[in-house]
Amino acid sequence: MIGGAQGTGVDSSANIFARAAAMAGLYVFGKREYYSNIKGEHSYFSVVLSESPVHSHMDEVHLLATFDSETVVRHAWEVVRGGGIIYDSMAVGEKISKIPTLEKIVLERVLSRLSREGLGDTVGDVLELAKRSGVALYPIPYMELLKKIGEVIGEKQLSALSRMTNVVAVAASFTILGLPMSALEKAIAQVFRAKARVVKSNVEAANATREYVSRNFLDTFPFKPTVRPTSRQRLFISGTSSVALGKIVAGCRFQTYYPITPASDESVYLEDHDTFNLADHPHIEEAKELDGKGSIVVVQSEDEIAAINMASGAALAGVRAATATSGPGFDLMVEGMGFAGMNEIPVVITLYQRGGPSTGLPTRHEQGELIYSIFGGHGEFPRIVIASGDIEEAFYDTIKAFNYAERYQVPVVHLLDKALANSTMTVEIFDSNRVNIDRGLLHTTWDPSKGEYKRFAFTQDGISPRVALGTPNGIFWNTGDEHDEYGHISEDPTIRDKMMEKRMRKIEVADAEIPDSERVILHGNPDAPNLVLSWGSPKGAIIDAIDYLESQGLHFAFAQIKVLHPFPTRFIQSLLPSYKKTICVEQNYTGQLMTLIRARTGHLVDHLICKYNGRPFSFSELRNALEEAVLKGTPRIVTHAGA
Amino acid sequence: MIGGAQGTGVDSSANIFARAAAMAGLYVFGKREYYSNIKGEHSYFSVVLSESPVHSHMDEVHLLATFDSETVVRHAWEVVRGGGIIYDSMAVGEKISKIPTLEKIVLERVLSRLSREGLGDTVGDVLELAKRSGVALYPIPYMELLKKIGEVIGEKQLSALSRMTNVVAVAASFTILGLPMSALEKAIAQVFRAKARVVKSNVEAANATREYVSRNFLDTFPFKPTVRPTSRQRLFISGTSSVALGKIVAGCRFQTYYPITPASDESVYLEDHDTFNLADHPHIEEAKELDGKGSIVVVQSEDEIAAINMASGAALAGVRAATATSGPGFDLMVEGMGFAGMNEIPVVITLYQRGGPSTGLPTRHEQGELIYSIFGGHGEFPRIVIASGDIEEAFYDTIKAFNYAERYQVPVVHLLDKALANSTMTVEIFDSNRVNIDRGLLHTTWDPSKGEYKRFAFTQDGISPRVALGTPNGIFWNTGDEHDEYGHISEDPTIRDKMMEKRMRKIEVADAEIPDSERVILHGNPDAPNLVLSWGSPKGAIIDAIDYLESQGLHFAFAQIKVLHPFPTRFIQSLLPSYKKTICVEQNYTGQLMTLIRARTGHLVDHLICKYNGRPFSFSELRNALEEAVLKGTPRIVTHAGA
Amino acid sequence: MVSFRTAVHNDWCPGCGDFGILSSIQMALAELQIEPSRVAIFSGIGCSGKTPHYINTYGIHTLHGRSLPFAIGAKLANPTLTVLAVGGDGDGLGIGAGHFVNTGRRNVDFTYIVFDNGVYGLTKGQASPTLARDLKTKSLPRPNINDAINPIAIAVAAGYTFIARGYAYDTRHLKELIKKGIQHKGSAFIDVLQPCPTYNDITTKEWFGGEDRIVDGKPLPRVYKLEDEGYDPLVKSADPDEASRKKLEAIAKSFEWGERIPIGVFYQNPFIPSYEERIAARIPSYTRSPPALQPIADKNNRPIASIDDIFEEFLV
Amino acid sequence: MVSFRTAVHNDWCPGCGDFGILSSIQMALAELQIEPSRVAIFSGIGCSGKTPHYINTYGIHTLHGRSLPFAIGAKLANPTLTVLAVGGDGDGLGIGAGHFVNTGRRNVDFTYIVFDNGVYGLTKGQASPTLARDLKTKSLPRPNINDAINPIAIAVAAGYTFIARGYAYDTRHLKELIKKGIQHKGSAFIDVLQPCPTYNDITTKEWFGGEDRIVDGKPLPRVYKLEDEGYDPLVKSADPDEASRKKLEAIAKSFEWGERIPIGVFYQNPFIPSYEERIAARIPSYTRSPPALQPIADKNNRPIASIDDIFEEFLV
Ligand SMILES: Cc1ncc(C[n+]2csc(CCOP(=O)(O)OP(=O)(O)O)c2C)c(N)n1
Ligand SMILES: Cc1ncc(C[n+]2csc(CCOP(=O)(O)OP(=O)(O)O)c2C)c(N)n1
Ligand code: SF4
Ligand code: SF4
Ligand SMILES: [Mg+2]
Ligand SMILES: [Mg+2]
Repeated sequence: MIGGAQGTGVDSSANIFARAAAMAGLYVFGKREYYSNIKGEHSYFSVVLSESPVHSHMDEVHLLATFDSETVVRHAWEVVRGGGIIYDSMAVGEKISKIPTLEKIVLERVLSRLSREGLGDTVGDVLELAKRSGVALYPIPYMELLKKIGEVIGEKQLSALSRMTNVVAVAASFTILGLPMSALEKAIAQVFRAKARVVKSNVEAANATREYVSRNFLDTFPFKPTVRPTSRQRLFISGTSSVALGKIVAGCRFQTYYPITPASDESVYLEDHDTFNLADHPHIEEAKELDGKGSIVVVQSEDEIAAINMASGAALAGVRAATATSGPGFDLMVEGMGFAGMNEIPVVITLYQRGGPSTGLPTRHEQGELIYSIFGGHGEFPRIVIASGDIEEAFYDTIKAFNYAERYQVPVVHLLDKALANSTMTVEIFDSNRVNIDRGLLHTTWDPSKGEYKRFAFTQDGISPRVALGTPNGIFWNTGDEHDEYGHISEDPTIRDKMMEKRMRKIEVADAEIPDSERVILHGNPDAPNLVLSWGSPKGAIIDAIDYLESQGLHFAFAQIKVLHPFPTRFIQSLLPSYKKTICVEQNYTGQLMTLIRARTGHLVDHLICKYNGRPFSFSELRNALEEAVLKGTPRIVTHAGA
Repeated sequence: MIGGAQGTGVDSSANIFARAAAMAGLYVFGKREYYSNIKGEHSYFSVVLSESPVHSHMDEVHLLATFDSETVVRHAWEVVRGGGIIYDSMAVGEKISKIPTLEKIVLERVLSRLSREGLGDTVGDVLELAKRSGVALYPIPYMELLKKIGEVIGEKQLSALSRMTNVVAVAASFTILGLPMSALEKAIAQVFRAKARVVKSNVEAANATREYVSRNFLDTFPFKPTVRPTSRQRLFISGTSSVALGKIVAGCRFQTYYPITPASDESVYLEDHDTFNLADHPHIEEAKELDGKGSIVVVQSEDEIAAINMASGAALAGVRAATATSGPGFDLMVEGMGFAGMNEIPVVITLYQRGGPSTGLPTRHEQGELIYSIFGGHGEFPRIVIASGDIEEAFYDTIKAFNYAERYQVPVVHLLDKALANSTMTVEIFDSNRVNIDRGLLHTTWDPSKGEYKRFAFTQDGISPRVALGTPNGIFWNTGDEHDEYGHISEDPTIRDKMMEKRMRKIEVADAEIPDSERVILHGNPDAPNLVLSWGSPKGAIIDAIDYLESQGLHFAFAQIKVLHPFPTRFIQSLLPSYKKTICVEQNYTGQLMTLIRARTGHLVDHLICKYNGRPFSFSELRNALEEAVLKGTPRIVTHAGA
Repeated sequence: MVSFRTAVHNDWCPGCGDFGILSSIQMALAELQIEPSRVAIFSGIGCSGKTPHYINTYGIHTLHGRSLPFAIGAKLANPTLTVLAVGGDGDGLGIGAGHFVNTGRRNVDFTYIVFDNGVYGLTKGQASPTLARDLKTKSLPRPNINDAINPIAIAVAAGYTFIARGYAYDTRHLKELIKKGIQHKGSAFIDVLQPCPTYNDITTKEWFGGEDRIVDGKPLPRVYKLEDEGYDPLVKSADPDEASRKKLEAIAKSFEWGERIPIGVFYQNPFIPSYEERIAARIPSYTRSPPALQPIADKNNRPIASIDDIFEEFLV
Repeated sequence: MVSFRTAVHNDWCPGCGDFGILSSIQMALAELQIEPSRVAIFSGIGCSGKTPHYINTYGIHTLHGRSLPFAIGAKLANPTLTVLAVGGDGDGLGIGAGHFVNTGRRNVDFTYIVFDNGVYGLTKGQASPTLARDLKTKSLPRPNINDAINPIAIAVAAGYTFIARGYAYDTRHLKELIKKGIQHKGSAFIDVLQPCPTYNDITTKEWFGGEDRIVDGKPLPRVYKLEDEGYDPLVKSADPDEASRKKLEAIAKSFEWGERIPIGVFYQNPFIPSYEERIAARIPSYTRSPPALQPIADKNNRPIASIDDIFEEFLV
């Protein structure tokens, strides 16, 4: 774990560290916690390194790298026996009460604990306590060391030097963990691409640190990962970038957004990559004409109402269009989503859930919009709601979202969340050959000899041929009012019935067409007596936990529901009776999936493991909670881990 | 039934007719249908008269009063054998295809039916067909008759005379129905209050018409109601006015709105009655100070976002505040509702449901927002959702809405719908003595010796003492972010857990405190084998239908669910097993109450009777549908009545 | 000439000013000889919102107050279309005011026509944002409590580059304004004085026409044409000071109301790059290959975007 | 003097202009000797939105873009309160622009202070509606694609009756503006130039202070005070023509930017009745007995409103 004040480089040092570990051949999972603040509040990264694939973070900290006193005070308690803490040796005398960003409640907790142990009220006392419980201390005189490095690289300005504190902490960690410095150098080179000077001085700093650490501390750290170099490259990528890449591959060429945490990272990334290459297929004439360049227009709108409606306007013009937002923004989009539903406009809403209600915990995690995304918006209209379980899925699901949208001519809500958005993970390189583009009944021309064009022609399956604005002979109308086949307002009760049925039939068709295997992924031990049901980002921690519990003799199957609407009712209904105990795992207060399962199947899931303190499930707490559910039979387990 | 083009007085003639019938001692139910249009499109009123209380309209028309050809063409088909049609004798020659406002689909239907019967294509042919099926024709030469009347009252201007066509039609109906002209005169006097001249000429016109009708037609109409004069007065009132009066009595002193059909009638009514008397209780000092006058400030806002948030701002200042809207406006309010939930602001949202989705059928009926009003808004926060079944309930429920809001410090959604809003009905005079005002923990002063004021103080039941902005020693903060007891932002996970639990506990407390008798009303035959479950305005048609079916040997109990959230789970769960067949009746496509019952109890209701063509359930179709459900066992019955 | 009529029954009230605006739009499109399928008209909700159904082009009758975002989305996705937005004063300047203001910042090449009747027509005549304070139309129970906003001045402050006012009953003049608006490269805003005979008995056709002031036996109209008085709305250089001067003149003119009401072009600045041009400065291929016209899959329905080089930054 | 400080930890970035605005508000309230519990401050979401937590008055930190409706609701419910609204430029002029414009129509007696930093601070520095086109702050990957709107001119066109601009680092001047705004009977709008050292490296403290233009060894500030140049913002009669002239002067001044940037009061019109006065004209008891101060129940919790006479119209 790496922590420090926001704006002091916690992010970039964690990034270098994790990337370097991945380059060394390890699997890496990184989780980021930060305040709704720009500078000064505490932020931290927890990075899990493993020889085998890893999908979640854990509560136990093995090595804590700190730059500031606050991080020591907040996190020293989480370090396990045998673990270590890297810290600034100059700061041990600081009084804890002088840390301005420490909430009163945290301060009181810490001081009372120290006094219970007969200790004082400084940072050093916290470290002392850690030491007493078997934690190794690695004091580093950051400033002194940096000054020495400055002499080597010819840099005297303190501000420039202190910007390298990060690298010192990372290099110290690398040394203690026994990881190869070559990987660290490679990571530094990648992160500071195009800034050769910065690369050079950071590498120098890293080497000096290694030397210092090797010289001053015994090499006894017990939790060293085994590095098995591999030639296969992977991606180390965050959720927002993964979705952004998915959009480019999916052919999304128009994205709107209004800034909001944690969604806007995706849009800003797309803005930054708004032109890209087209594959050099010899048979794509068009690609050549475009000099092999594709592009996406990203528009920052004045609010989320404009964002959804601009995207719909663009979709009417025939482009694959999307918008990305979080809870408060989604509230403002539901009216527009209803219009898209009514007018059968394929538009994708990428919804990054975060702590609610209201402004809530803007930079923290929650899965609070499951039922809302299915039932939000007045009246009844078809839509599809899908949720991704991890960063890799997020890429492929993004493409599916557009395919569903165009095939069924409906708005699609793609549910993600803060944990997934801001985590980083090593994943297999995305394979565009695994995906296809399904544009449904989109016609690029309309032959009038086939008859007059009717945008909302009544058809067997409710899906009507679609053309883009500007198509010759294709003139149509849209209206939020009920309408006839041309799209003109109609209040006739018979037309109303037929149109309503036409629209709703599309969801029945989707329900019939989308295979169960695409809607529910079964993980774990299929013959287990216990079934975990979940959706979205808890997937990683569940997989890691049941994997671990399997080795402890507790067996779980795990149904990850990916298409939440239309709900895979028949499949889940047939699945549930085969298990002795069923357990919903989700990050909200009311158990929304549990409610949805009951609404759709009538079945009351036996146990709910839930969490709503804004921090994602860790491997550790799910391990414990699942055990408790099965062994003690606790019906509702609320977990509380995370700082 | 009375019909004609919008803007030609259909409304006022129906109003006079219904009122006059009520004044004659009959129970009256009136239902209004109109297009989303200002002038020219077809609109009609169906009025049911009865010697005993009546709660719904029926499909069968006994007497059709028309001013224009369109009404004849659209509605002649609905008149039963023995019934009658009043029409303009000058219009019989008109070609049906010349009626500009008749939709193509309707025109085709009519023409093909006429040609099947070997008839021509004029209005006269429609009448001929009616006559063939035993309908009496009452041709009236409107213009001629009016001119004669003009001579009597000394009015020559045709435009002024033609404004009296309404009264002629009403008087003709009254004569045919054998109702006392004295009641009609009284009704005319009430409706045209303050315009003595208008009253006089309308009364003259009525009398001349009666004479003409008596002279020209045989008195053989078989469906004459028996009039039993009563001294007990009742109210003849619409849903929107009933809610408006409820707000005045409830002490709502601040209402915001943005124009929208059918909600704004309520706000415009309140604007028009923004000062009112205070009761002359000797012990109300304050009332005297105010010269016995109370007032409500009604603000027309720039949009619905402003409407909800202004209302919340006002509620923070300590006043009972509300806003009224319909589907599209509610979409724009969900973010604000979440803020109210998060900050425990008591605010009432009066939601008039109408045909959706999107702009939908703005002037037509639907119950499309049940699940949405419970789950709308991102994240999870407490709220209460109630629904009124008829115009009388709407008054009392409005007061309850404010009591719930202040007692539990939550937003309350009061669900109504277009059918209820625009219907008129005879009801018992509202009795303010039956209601009380519960302001919950609202403190008008704060004694600092009781300790520092904390707006969100943790308490056993989650409800904290509340003060209004401006209270000495009561300073507090609000934020949409998660917060501590003072209302300051907090991201601490422990505080988060406690605050979330505090808020959600309030709903558990409401669930425990609000008695089942207030949440579910049982009607019908309690020992019946069949149970109807419904919510909102279908109540009337259900009561009339099961009443009728009871006499036919089919027995039904009927559970009307009034508090939809917190759902009366225990009660419904205990109720359901006692019945052989359970039937949900509601006006939407998906069966939202059915889904909700399943989500809450796991129970799958056996039958769904639903309707989504924009017209409310009639007594007639529910009678048939309930019979079909029970006798044939049809699981899903969609009904289609209404023009 | 191509006809832009449809067979849809028009249900506006007799005498409504909307008819004049409708036919002006139809005439403008016809005279510009734009192929109907190359045009898309977006509207909001209100009596005015029904306009697209009566015009034989792509017609998107959107949500209340939201015509601008839809129109902008479509135009940016396919800038080869001719895009118009139409809607009521309540729609555009009440609930839609946020979009109205922020649209000025972009200068997307489209034309926005506001049907300015002082009331919320379709919801039965409540006061709209352009109704002056203390006026009591026949639809209001009390005199209007809000001040009117000044749409022309707001448009100037927001950054529209073509700003005009038309009069619904002078269709020939209005048609010309609409043609100019369409031909202008950038966001054109046309405020149209539109009598609503059903609810607004104050700013009526008769009032605009001056039928209450008979001079020499003839009414003295309140409405007059800016161009008839030599008013020059055109900015002629890229000098921002010139633009500022012209803006002030436009705003000064916008304050005239009551006895004399100017119509015509108030302000036009051809020197502000359109949003499309600004995008093209970022994305060189935009003009040739805008979003809606880009291929995204090959014949086997495989995606054709290649992200291999983007992977570079993520490879470990 | 009463202190308006709270013990809440302030987490704005070091050097942020917000600190100056915060202390100006605190000083203004203290100097006006308003009792803290008689004040309610509403804010939107953004760095600026956190302001109320740092002030010891009723503090309502509302939703993004919605401070105005909340503030207006509270003020109209209890007009005896002193009501302020504060928030960012994105908050007030981006997502909140519709409320901003329509609030001008009402002239509710309250004061609205916009923290104008050219960026969306709390979401990491995207361009806000007041950032000029083509500027590239350090937080933007590309130069800003939108034109800036002119908040002063929009406020004039929308109908605000007190319009001023302050500078976050001239707290003494800003404090006076805020006092004047609070004392003005009607809607006061104060646009405050607020450097954001973290994301906006263009309109910085140094730039406003003219540190790039040294004259006689001293920086030549860009910011200057209108009052120092004899500018008179005050409308002195109820004559609408006078108001129009003053409005034009204010707008003309608002066009000054770059080398010379005026701060101070641009426009003030005391002759427009406040919304509270307009309500009182409809409801005579409003002033004595506004909504929040009316009794609604007797001691037995029975409603005290009597609707018997309203029943008249419904009795049958
Ligand atoms: C979100 C939302 N709120 C309210 C309405 C109801 N509504 C329909 S038309 C209308 C007003 C129309 O007034 P205006 O925009 O001036 O158009 P006009 O009818 O005068 O042409 C309103 C408020 C709606 N459709 N959607
Ligand atoms: C509806 C909604 N959309 C988006 C956001 C995310 N958001 C939080 S702060 C902010 C921008 C703040 O910028 P500004 O108003 O200029 O304030 P500053 O931080 O610059 O003071 C945004 C967009 C939100 N909270 N709510
Ligand atoms: S209500 Fe007014 S604006 Fe609407 S159609 Fe009638 S006249 Fe025209
Ligand atoms: S990001 Fe800018 S506006 Fe926000 S606190 Fe930091 S300096 Fe101030
Ligand atoms: Mg209008
Ligand atoms: Mg800002």
